[in-house]
Amino acid sequence: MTTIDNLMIKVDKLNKSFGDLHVLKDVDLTVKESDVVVLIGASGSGKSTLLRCLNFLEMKNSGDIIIEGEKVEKSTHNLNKVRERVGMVFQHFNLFPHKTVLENIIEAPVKVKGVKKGDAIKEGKELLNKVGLGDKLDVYPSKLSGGQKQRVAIARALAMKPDVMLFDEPTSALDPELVGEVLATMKELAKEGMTMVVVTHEMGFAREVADWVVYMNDGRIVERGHPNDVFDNPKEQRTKDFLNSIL
Amino acid sequence: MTTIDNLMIKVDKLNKSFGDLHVLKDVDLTVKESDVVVLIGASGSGKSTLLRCLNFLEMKNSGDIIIEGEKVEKSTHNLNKVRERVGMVFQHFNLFPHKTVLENIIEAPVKVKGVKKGDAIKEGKELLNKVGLGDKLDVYPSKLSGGQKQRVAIARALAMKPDVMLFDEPTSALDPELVGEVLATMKELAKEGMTMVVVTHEMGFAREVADWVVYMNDGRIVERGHPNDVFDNPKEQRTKDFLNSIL
Amino acid sequence: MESLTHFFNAFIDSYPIFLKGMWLTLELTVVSILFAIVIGLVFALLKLSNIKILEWISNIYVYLVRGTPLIVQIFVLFFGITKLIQMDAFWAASIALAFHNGAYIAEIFRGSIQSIDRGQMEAGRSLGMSTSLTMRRIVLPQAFRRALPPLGNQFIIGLKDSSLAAFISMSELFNIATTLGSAKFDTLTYLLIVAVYYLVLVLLLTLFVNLIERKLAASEK
Amino acid sequence: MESLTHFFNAFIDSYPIFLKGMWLTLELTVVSILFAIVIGLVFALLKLSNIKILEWISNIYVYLVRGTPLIVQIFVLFFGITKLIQMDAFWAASIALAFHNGAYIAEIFRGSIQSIDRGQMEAGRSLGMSTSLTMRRIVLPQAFRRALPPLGNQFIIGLKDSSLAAFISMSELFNIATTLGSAKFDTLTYLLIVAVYYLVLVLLLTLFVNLIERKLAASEK
Amino acid sequence: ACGNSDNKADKSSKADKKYDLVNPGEFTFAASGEFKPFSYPDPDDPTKMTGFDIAVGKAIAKELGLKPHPVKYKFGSIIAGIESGRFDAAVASHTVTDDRKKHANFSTPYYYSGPQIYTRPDSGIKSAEDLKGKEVAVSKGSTYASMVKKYTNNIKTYDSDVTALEALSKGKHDAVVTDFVTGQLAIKEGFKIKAQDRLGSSKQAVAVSKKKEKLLKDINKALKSLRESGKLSELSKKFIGSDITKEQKVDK
Ligand SMILES: Nc1ncnc2c1ncn2[C@@H]1O[C@H](COP(=O)(O)OP(=O)(O)OP(=O)(O)O)[C@@H](O)[C@H]1O
Ligand SMILES: Nc1ncnc2c1ncn2[C@@H]1O[C@H](COP(=O)(O)OP(=O)(O)OP(=O)(O)O)[C@@H](O)[C@H]1O
Ligand SMILES: [Mg+2]
Ligand SMILES: [Mg+2]
Repeated sequence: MTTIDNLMIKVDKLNKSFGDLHVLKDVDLTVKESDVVVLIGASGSGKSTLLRCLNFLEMKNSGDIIIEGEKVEKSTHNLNKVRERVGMVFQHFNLFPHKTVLENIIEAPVKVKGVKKGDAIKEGKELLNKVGLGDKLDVYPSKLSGGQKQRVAIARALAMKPDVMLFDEPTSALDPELVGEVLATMKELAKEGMTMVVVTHEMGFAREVADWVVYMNDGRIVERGHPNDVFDNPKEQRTKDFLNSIL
Repeated sequence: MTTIDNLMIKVDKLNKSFGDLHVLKDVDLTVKESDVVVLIGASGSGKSTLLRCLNFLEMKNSGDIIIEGEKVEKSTHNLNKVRERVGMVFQHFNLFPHKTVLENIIEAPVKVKGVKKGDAIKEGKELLNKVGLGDKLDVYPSKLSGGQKQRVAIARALAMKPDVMLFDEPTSALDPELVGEVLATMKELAKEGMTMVVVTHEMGFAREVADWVVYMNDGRIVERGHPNDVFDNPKEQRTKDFLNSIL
Repeated sequence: MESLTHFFNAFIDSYPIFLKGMWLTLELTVVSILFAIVIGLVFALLKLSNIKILEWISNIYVYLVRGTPLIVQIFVLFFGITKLIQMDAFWAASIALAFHNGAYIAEIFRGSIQSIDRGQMEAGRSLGMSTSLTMRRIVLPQAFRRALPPLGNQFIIGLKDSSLAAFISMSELFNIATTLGSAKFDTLTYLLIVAVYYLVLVLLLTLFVNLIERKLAASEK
Repeated sequence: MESLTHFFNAFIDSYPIFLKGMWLTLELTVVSILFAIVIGLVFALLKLSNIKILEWISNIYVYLVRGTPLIVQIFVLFFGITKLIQMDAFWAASIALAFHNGAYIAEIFRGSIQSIDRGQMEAGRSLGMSTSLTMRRIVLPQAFRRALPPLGNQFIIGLKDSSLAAFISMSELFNIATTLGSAKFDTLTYLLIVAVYYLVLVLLLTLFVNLIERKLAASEK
Repeated sequence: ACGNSDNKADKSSKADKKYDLVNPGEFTFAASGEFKPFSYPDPDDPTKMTGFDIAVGKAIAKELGLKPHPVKYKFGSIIAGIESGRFDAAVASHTVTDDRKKHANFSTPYYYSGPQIYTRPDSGIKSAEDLKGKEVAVSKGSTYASMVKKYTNNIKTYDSDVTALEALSKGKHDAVVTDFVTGQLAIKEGFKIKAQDRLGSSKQAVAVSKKKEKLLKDINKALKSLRESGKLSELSKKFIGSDITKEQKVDK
């Protein structure tokens, strides 16, 4: 399914517990360069936790996480550096409310990467144009619609030039009429060859864009495959039940 | 449509404003004894305000409200006495959280009507049996499900032996699986001949139980009639549009 | 080490005297807080009365109390009121503390009454209960429970503030500390001793308030 | 009527002295509150550090300060600590007030930092920012704005509490009132005069805080 | 602006009637309780006061045939308290001054003393002249403030002389002016301070409300008999260690 040299992320027997609660159980996952992987599963099945482990916002209990060929460990790596390469977009946007749209975008490049402010502004403007918000530079987030906020959040993550992007239900806090604009931005990104891991309930998006669909249940990966295979011919009964419940 | 002697409520050219906002506009309404009137209409059309005026929780600006033949005015009537005859059930139950279920029920009969505590308890227990909660006497509201709470609220209103009951979206704060039990209680009540004015979006209930359906739009009563007439052959375009939007 | 022995000896020698002072401190605190609760409730209801003039009275009271230092209030009451009405220091101090804490408690009650869902008042009224009956039977009991944590906090503040009664010659804890201190020409030791008394009292009060809160919470759920 | 004339005459005669006292009151207040903000921030961060021993230090500090009356703290600092370090009354009073207010401000900051959505910290970290950079650039600026109303309140309390510096001989407003009062055998009049000064200062401070709040609110939306 | 109401008079005894007492049958007198050894809290019961002033007040009460009732009150406001009728008299080490005479009557002196300059041992201040521009602490409402004002404007005020002396010993201020008896006692108790020049002598007397002339007369009678019986000297020796009840020459 993959050749070793264009591996972006490899997860091996990953386990994660919160106290007594065993949330991720021997999870294996492989993401190649330019892959779009969609993660589906019931609430509480561990999708967010998996994404957060990939971004080291949560620390695994055991197993390996290999990013671009490097086995990343807390003891040997500066995790801040790793996070620079792994962008994340959250369900609730998490824009910085005390900064304008442009300030949101240039904050990390300037403060973390040391990009010159002028350069960061130039790149920031380009990114905002790309997500269709070139006219909102100096506006505060509170003035934006949910869909606009999420597009700014995507631009903010892109400003760090990450190699992978993680999306945790990026459209599920949005009013239905605003979902489309965010999905369009994400499709665009996929087309440009960005490697993406996306947790979403938007099955249309998954069918159209995903290279792989991964179904999680109770902390385990139960089924994985091409979207049409998983959606139309699920092998596992649990997958069938889940798909019936949401479609 | 009504003979004068069994009139329960008559509303005549009722107007109500909140500041500049004209919420009820020349509303006329007639409710006979044992009628079940269902009030429908879009959000903000003034349904709740109309009910609250009938119970004098809001004071009309002009027009007449005639309850059981008496024209009720703030200046000439003790409104507390009038409210004893007009029970009300709220969307959010509004049970008294610091009192047990039984205490909720006997509070008003004992403190307002001066019923002996022993008698009030006896009647309270009967009412709770009737709404199917005879085993919850000494439980605090926080331990009840939404459906149980609403049934207690109905029993509480009934404990004052009102002549009319007003219901303001009694099921719209409930999880779908709990709606049935409350509607069943209300149907029971209708069958026993209670006069009822009900704001609800439960069209099944309206069809089955209502004697009259009244459609409100923007503070006016636009259409009224028997449920089958209104639902299947609405005369007004606005009624049609509204029914399409919710069915 | 030596000074530690000195501290403990002084502590043990002085404890009968300090216990008397503690008793007075507690009397002052309890009396003034009880009055303050009544005062606070009255002014909270005035403020919520929807009658302009009563709201104003309440606002002015709160502003006067919150706008001047407690020590000024105590002195004014002691030197002022007692000029007209013969009143001993205990009552001057208690009343000053009561009016002071009352203003803060009024704000606590106002907040907690306003935090009770409007639906509670409406439910009561829809059953034919009068506004005042609903207030008494439905709203206030709930508001009171909600006010308990900040009230407990205010109680602790009241306990500590009672130390200012020392300056109008009440022999409560702090006064005992300074007078013993100057009698023995060793103020620091007695200040540290009295600090221990206050810390213990505050700790006990905190535990007590927590206990009541837990009891109330348990009784309801 | 007569006594009103008396009050106004006394007010006018004494204003140059009171203005000096007011200046000292303001100096004490501003210096102590500035220090208190720094102290409060440090202890709030200690408390939130997730390092047990630092949390403990912060808890003990807050408990000691909240568990003893301010006047005891002032006296202890004046007669005690400053035995080792030579410190004049101004600094003893300022530092006592700073540590006292600092404990309350620490709780204000702790609350406001915790009230900032966790997602803010996560968003910063997911961009490769370190915890401390995210704290400094993202969380604290928001927490600070949210802390402003209670900080303003604490500022007013600090202003009033500075009156207790009178007892360690600082010639601030309250000391001037009692000194003049006993020199002129008319304590009440001068207490009422000083009450007016405090009321005006508190009023001005309240308006000032409201102004800043409104400015900040406007700049963001 | 006001005075004490007379509404208690009808219930009181004959003696009360002629004195118009605050509390019937009692000689209510004020003292600061913050001025060791003249008045300070009784170590056994700090809610009560003891000291020379208190003992003298009690002895006067006995001579008058009344029950003694000492009241602790802020020194700075005692004269005002007498004027407004809170107590019948003050036995509180009040130095007789013209200013105070405007607000209260004074008895014959019951002791003689005088203010003295106290400094830390290493101080260069010796005499009143040396106080120029220095920071001097005194107790609130005392006569010392106006005395020191001639030399310096930098005056700090405390509620208690002892507190002022303690602050001095701990490095605060340049000097304290207080009664030499109090100062000497503080030195004996171990305060690291040194006595410098005396600032003259003063007479201390009982202050009585201007409305109570009969009472003043009888207090003077009582003091006379206490003086003559040697009781006053005896109390002085007991509380102060020497007899300060007789007028003495002071080396200015
Ligand atoms: N910080 C935490 N502490 C304790 N338990 C947690 C924590 N985060 C998540 N959990 C628990 O771990 C389990 C998996 O949560 P997770 O958020 O990964 O699920 P999910 O698949 O993303 O669900 P959803 O679709 O609701 O977002 C849940 O039972 C959740 O309650
Ligand atoms: N107390 C009030 N003060 C001001 N405006 C009010 C008040 N109560 C209701 N309104 C306004 O009156 C209008 C009618 O409100 P009402 O609650 O009666 O509508 P409704 O038909 O019950 O709507 P919904 O289905 O949302 O409950 C709305 O615009 C509402 O905002
Ligand atoms: Mg999730
Ligand atoms: Mg409504």
